[in-house]
Amino acid sequence: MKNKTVLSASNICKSFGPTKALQSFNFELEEGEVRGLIGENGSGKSTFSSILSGLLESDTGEIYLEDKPYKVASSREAAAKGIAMIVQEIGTIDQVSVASNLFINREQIFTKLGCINHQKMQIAAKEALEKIGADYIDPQLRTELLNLEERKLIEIARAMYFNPKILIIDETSNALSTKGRQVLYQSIKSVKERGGSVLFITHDLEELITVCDSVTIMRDGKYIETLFKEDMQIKKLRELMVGREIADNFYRTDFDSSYSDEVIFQAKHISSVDLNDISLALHQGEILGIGGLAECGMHELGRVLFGLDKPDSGEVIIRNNTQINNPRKAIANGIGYLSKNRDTEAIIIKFSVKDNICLPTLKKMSKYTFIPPQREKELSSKWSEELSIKMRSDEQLCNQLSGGNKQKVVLAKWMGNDSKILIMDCPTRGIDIGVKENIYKLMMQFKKEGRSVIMISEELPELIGMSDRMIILKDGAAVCEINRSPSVTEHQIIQYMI
Amino acid sequence: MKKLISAALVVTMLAGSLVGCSKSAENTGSSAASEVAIEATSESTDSEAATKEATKEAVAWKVGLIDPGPYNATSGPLFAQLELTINALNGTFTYVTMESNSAEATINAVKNLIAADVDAIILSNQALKYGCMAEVADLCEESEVYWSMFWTKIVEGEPNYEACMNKKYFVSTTFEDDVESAYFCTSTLGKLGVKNICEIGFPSGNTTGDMRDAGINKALDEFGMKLLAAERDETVTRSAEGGAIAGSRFLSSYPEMDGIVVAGMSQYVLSGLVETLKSQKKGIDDIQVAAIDFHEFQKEYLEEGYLDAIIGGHIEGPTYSAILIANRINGTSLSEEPMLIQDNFIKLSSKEEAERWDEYVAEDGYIYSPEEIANCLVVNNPDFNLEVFQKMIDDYSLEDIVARR
Amino acid sequence: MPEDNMGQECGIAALLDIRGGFRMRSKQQIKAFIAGTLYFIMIPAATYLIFVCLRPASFLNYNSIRLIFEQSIYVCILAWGMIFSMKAGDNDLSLGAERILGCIIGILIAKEIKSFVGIPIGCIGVGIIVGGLKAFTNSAIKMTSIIFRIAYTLILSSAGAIIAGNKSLTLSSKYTILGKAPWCYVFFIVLGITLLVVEKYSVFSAHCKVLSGNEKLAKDSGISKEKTTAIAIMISSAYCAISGVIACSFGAGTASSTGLDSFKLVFPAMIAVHVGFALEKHINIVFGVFAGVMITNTISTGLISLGLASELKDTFMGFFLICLMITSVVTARHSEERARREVKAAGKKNIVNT
Amino acid sequence: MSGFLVEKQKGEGLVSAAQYEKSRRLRMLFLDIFPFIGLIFVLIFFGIVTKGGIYSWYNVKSVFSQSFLFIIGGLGVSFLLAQGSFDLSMASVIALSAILGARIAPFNTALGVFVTIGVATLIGLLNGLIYSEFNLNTWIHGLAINFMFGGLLYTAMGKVSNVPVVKSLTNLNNPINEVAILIIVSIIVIFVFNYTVFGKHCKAIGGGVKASEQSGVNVKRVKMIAFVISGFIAGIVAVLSMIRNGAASDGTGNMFHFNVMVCMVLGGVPVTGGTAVKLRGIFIGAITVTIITIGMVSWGISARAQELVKGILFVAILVITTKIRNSVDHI
Repeated sequence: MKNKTVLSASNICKSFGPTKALQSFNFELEEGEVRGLIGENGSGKSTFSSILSGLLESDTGEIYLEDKPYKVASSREAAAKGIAMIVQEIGTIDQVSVASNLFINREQIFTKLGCINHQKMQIAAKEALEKIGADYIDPQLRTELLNLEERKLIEIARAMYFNPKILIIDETSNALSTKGRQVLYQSIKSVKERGGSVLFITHDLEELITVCDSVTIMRDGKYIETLFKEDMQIKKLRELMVGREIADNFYRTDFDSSYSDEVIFQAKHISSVDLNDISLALHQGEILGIGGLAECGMHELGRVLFGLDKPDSGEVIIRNNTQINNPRKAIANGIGYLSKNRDTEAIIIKFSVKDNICLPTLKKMSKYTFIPPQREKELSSKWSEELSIKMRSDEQLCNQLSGGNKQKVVLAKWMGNDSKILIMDCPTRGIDIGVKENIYKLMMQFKKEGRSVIMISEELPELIGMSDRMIILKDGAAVCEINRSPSVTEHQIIQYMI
Repeated sequence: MKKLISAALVVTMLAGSLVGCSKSAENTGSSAASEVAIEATSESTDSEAATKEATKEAVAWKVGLIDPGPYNATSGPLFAQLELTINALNGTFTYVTMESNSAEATINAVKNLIAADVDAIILSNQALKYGCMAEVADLCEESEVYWSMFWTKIVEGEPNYEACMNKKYFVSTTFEDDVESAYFCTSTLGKLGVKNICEIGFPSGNTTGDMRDAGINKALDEFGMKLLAAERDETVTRSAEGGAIAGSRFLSSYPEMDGIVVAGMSQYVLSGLVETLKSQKKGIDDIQVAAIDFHEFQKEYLEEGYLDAIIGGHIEGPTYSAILIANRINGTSLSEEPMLIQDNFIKLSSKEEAERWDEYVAEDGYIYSPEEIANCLVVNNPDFNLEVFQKMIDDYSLEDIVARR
Repeated sequence: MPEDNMGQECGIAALLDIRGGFRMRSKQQIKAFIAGTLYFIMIPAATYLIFVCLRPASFLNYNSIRLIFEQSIYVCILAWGMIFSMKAGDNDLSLGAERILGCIIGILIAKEIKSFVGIPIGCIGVGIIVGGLKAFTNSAIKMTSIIFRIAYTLILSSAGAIIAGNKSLTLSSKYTILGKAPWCYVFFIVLGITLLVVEKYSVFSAHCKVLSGNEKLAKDSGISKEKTTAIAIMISSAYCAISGVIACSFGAGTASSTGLDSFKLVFPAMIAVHVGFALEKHINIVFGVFAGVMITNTISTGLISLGLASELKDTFMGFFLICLMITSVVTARHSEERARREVKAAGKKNIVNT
Repeated sequence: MSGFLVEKQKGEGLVSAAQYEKSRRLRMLFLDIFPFIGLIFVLIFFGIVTKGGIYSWYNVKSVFSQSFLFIIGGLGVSFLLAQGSFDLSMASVIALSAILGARIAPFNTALGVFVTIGVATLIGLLNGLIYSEFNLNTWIHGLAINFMFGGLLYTAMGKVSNVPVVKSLTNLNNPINEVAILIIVSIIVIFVFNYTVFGKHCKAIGGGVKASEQSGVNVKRVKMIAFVISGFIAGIVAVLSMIRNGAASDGTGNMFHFNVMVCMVLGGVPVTGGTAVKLRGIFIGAITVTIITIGMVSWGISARAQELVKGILFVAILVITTKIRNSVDHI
């Protein structure tokens, strides 16, 4: 028998710049169903859920909630319409009481003559907390006195209080211990019993299978498949998740993962908040790929390698036994770093192309602290031609360039400083196909010149396609190391990732 | 609703007051245009008419002044009289504001006045206070502008004295006997049997302030009184609020205090001080107050007994300077040497005296009538000379003012 | 408007609730409550004690306490007004100039209509107009840089000087009732309770807290920053106006200020608010701010009585403010770090568990 | 002229890309040249209303002598401006150092000068430490420091209302020296600001702290040095004003920080820092302000209206430039 559909979304599109997060994505959710939503990094899960809960706005496509067109601007509206979401990051405020946290921007419910009746609010809060079986939390407490898990529970309570028709849970569980998880599953059950539906997003497949009735797999922002209870097996899910097709393959074709044995850069037993005991060695002329889930700690690793963050223990050492503990040292030793937040960290958006390219090299090109303008000019023109950056003049401000050209500017700036080692964090994020290709070409050229690259990427095909050696991280620990060979497939790797 | 109404009210008031002051600004050609000033000039206009035919050959000239800020009982009548004087002497005047209380600002003000091609500048005691008298002197000398000061004593042997006295364009400075004034206040308290006094005064080091302190000390010794504390912070002593705060600080930290001397700036602090005394139910007979510089409400205060004596009314100085300058410009200068003029205070210790002051000066807005002033120009009145002038200065007193009306 | 007068009976409700709520509170909270009260009492008391020790003769009497308190009233009211806008991250330095302008107009009106009513009319009127103006420009320009506040200060103070023209800004005692004993207390208490109610019971202040706590969250849950800041600005202007009324009645007059001098008026208030923030953990900010004001005033009175130059209070205040700000910054950093580690710790825990 | 630009902004929605690019260019151009336009406009305007009264050799001199200190002060903070911050503590730093210097000078002139500059630099260092370590809100922190040292002035002065400066210093008071100093300081600052690593790094910080750190800028140190420089030059300003005023008092340098700020805004220097900070803005701004003041005096405008006019100009220019800048940046 088929229940009636609560929510139906048809060809939703959403794109950030050149990257298409969702492409004509279709989705249906039935009453009383607990639906899992899985996919690789950047497959559009979170984008979709954010659209549902009003944090984002879709470019095209319609959504129908119980056959009524559904469009919201804020999570408040969404909740009013019966869609509540529990997000990854912390959604509570320290300085106020638990009760006020539960009813952010819903205080109006309890107002009499424009005054909030705190008694009423606290009673309601108590109810809300009892509902999810977290009544041991005192609604009068200041939230900063609670630990993280309890705060998460508050958010769950907030979401549950208004008996949502649809509850969206976005990778919440990995911030919860067993106890918290029980609460979570409990509330999922209760929603289900009430005839509501749940959209459950997670990377933890076991959990997924135990919790969900059915699961929808996404890939490249497209709907792939929906599996139901019986045929939900981890293996199958993984197969469906991976195998994203690439428009036309412009990765390197050779499979000789040859590089000199000379180790020029290494990290020893790095442990920090997000990393535990990672060691790696980079050889001359090697492209070392580092992969994993978005929050597996690889980005943090990149920062540590470049000396931006200090690890709690362990050290980063470059060839001549100098320790890298701040970016300046790293740069002085010929390391370059492409941050994944390009616009805020990798380039100065209000600077001209020239200034950006010259910035790291200034010290070198100055003689007696004087910087001859023509030298700057030479450098910037040399490299902007080398990388064929599209621009009117090198005086043009970077905020007018396309994402790809910005990335080229970043590369130009490190090549201008002739870096021996490049740490690339998501080098092709938000970049159009054309530029992607040149960047890959550049990486190869780099390799040929006997320089080395550390490529941190959330995209498996890229990793497999480009790197000589891959290190896969999971929850901050290196789980495996794979050498380049034709036989390597995404399926193998995903095993380790999830 | 109430707010709406009040808002509307304020808007109208705002507009009204703006229009008001802009108007007055027009008809005196300056911002310094109090009700008093307006009267004064309206007076002066017809007086000019009266004096005009007499003064065919009186040269037209322009005086530069520094904006004294909002009206107060000391500077208000002074500038009212000064504006009237200048008009009566067939002159005009222009004001500048000082951006801040500093030597830099004073010098810039003078420069700007010179830039506005004035023939003469009459300064208050800024130059003395900020120690830039020499610079001002040089400025005026090189750009051939006559200048005078009031409330400013320069003593032989001081650098200021050398800086000014040998200058061709320095006309005069007028000053008061401040030791005497402070002595008068303090001794009055002493006579009333006060033992422990607090002082509100100038920051130490200020020439005027030092003289007044000398006067106070003189009286202290004489009557065996004790000075408990002094508030000299100009950020406090230059506002009514400050007066209140100073007063309450005295009261709170010196229960034994039974007298207060306001050695200057009463025009600002006195009202605040009296308010505090009132609210503390003190001041009538348990705390005596004597003050230097006149205040708007001195009459009431004297009457109610919060104030026991006040000395001030030294508003004639710049007028004398103006007369000297005018005569110089008309080529009939009374003395080629720069003049150091000591002018008189007016002492009020009873309500009646205060009433007469208000009646004859504060309300009419002048101490010398335009005719009298016009007669101080030698071109109008050939038998006006230094002696007459000196007598005029020495005679200045409340009685003298009353008598001349 | 949150600070409407029907706050009154809510105010009583508030007090009741403080007691009522107090009964059913957990041990932890009773402790917190006591700690808070101690903070509130001790901090000013300690400062006062210092001076008592230094000059017992002058400080050991009820009168001096009362005098210090009366001086504190209008500063405190100003500070109270600034709480919300400072929470929303806007240090409004132009309030001093605004207050002066209000006083000037108020005094002129009072002299016009020969009644003390003119003062509140003037002050509040100016407060509303200028406040509205600020709120408007704020939402128009979308940047609350202090440089704009400085610009306001300049304009307001010069406008004050122009309007004052050469008129006298001294008030005769007829018009100064509002600064006197019964009235200033009435203002103090009414405004205090109103603010307490607004702070504790209004939707607006709840939103304000969310904004100051986590702007993204506020945005996601549909709280409009513009609206909230606008209200905050209006409140600060209103309170500034009242403090103006009391100030110019208290001192029987005012003086027009040039340039940036008026910052001196705002500074103590600002410090008080920072003190309030520092104590917020333990006690309602309304009381915290009052404690702050008492401290600064005790000290400036004390300096006089010790025969020190009273300008030294500026030195002290500046130093005090910097220390407060630095400590707040440092603590913020620590708590951030702690949170980050907690997150991961929780994450690791569940690996173990699953 | 500003009016029509605002119009342009209103029209944004409709214009096509090409037009848009054009209007963007136009705005950039405007931002670059409006200070000049302003200056010329002011010159002409006051020339007309005063019937050529302001065109005199004397005024040329007094424009120079009045804007002189502001220009030097402005150059001093220019490195902070580039970082998008400002030094609001100048006023009392100048006063304090001047007073201390003037008190010591009688014993040994050189030492006096040294102390003046030394004290200022030290306070600059303190500022720098606070700014780089805790980066508080620069404005509030500046004000707080200003209060801190402002409070010490009376104590520092002891029992006098102004400390006269020894002859050996006041003798140096002539325009030639001032011109010389101005030229020297300008050349040095302009060089450092435009052609050295330090200068570029300052601008980089103005553009974005994270990005500059990842490009190898030692953010903390650069921030620190910038404040030290501003302190140092505040010291120089203190010496100069001692020389030209013949005395140091608590009033010395009063409102200085503010006047510098006005100059900076009228000179079109952006509050946000970055490469858009052009030193010429400081020069033009200072001159414009002075001309406005002088012009209005000789025009005989109500004295206090002058402040208001300045204030309104200040706000208007601030708002317009900020708006235009945002519209240019957000593309």
